[in-house]
Amino acid sequence: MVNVLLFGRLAEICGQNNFVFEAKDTDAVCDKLKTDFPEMKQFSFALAVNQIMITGNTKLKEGDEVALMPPYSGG
Amino acid sequence: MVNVLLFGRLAEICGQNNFVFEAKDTDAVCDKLKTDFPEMKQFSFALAVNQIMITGNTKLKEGDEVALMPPYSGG
Amino acid sequence: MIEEKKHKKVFVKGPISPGFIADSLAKHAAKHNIGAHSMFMGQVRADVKENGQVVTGIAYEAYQEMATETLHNIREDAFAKYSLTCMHIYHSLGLVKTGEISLFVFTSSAHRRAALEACDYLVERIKKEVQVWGKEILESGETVWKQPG
Amino acid sequence: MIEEKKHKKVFVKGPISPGFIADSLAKHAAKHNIGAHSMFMGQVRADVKENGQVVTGIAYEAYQEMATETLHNIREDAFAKYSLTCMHIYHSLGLVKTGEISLFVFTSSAHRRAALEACDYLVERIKKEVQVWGKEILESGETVWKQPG
Repeated sequence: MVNVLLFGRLAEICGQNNFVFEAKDTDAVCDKLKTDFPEMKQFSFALAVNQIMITGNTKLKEGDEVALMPPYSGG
Repeated sequence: MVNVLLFGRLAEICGQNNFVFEAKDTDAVCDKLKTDFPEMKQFSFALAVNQIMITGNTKLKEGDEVALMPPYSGG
Repeated sequence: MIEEKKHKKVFVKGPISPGFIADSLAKHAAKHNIGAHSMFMGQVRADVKENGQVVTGIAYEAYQEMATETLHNIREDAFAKYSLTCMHIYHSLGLVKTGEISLFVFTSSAHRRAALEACDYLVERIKKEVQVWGKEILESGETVWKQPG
Repeated sequence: MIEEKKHKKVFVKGPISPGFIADSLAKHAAKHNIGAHSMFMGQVRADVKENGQVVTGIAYEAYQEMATETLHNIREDAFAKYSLTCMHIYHSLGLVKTGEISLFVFTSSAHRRAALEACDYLVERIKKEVQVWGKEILESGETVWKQPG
């Protein structure tokens, strides 16, 4: 099981900011969310695994934390 | 008569910050002060007549205000 | 030391008050090697949105653990790049109303260039790199996700 | 309008307090088109002079009429160059002790670049062009005229 965190608009689309489910890699996380919440396909977001930014598909292990983050807009 | 204002170190050298005397131009003002206070020769300063910066000798008329200013050091 | 810096408190609940900013400044009066302070404050604007509705506030959320790590790295980079005496960064979480302060960046140095340049550098990096999101709250109660900018 | 700006009060007797700075900031909470504030504060350092004596304060004097005119022109240039909402400049006259503030520059704008750049621009021009002189007061009571910097 991995811990999936959603922020900003993405949490709004999915109706919650935290999911726990099985996924072997980050593509599987994104695919599942885009299937369950098709509106997710419209927005670009960055991915972090265990608080490290990743680019490209990344293998996941039990207990990993995957964050889906829209463009930052602090300040 | 012209009104001569001195600032910073220059006022200290001359022992006062304001003189009133006869002078036909700014060279005459500087010459008089350098004669009366030879230490004035050691320091560079800018000149303003009626609060306008001048470069080069400038004719003076009755009541003009001549300021002798060392490099600024505010802030 | 690094551990302590990692846990430097950045996020504050609600707006950052002028009194808090004054206290931060006053604390530096005892540091007699400081000659220059630079501050930046982000204030919530009453922008008019496309639907004619006016922004009444921004609700901020952060990925706090990651944002704190990102800010730690930005801070370390700034200390390496500029000759600074002190550096403080505060960002609001939750609701900050129009006219209130949501970001406070404060740099101090012996001479002015370091404080001025470091403050500018920090503000730009914070805006681009820190895991914070703002949601504008309109008069009607509708919300609009703030665009990066 | 020009007349009013010409006479904008810049010089204050003694140090500029953190409370004064907080009040200046608080006054801008009602200006809902402001998104960014930049501030610069000059603080008196306890420099050690060549003779080993430590600076305990700086006594400032100005050619006030001319300095006010110079600042008016710098202010007009900054308003022309940057998209600013507000601009405030305060400089101390008389004694400012080590650790106290002698210069306060405050710019506000809708978006951050204008406030940041204008503040930097003002500080540099003020340091170079305004008719103010500082005399450092040492522990012994001796005085040293401050070097431009």
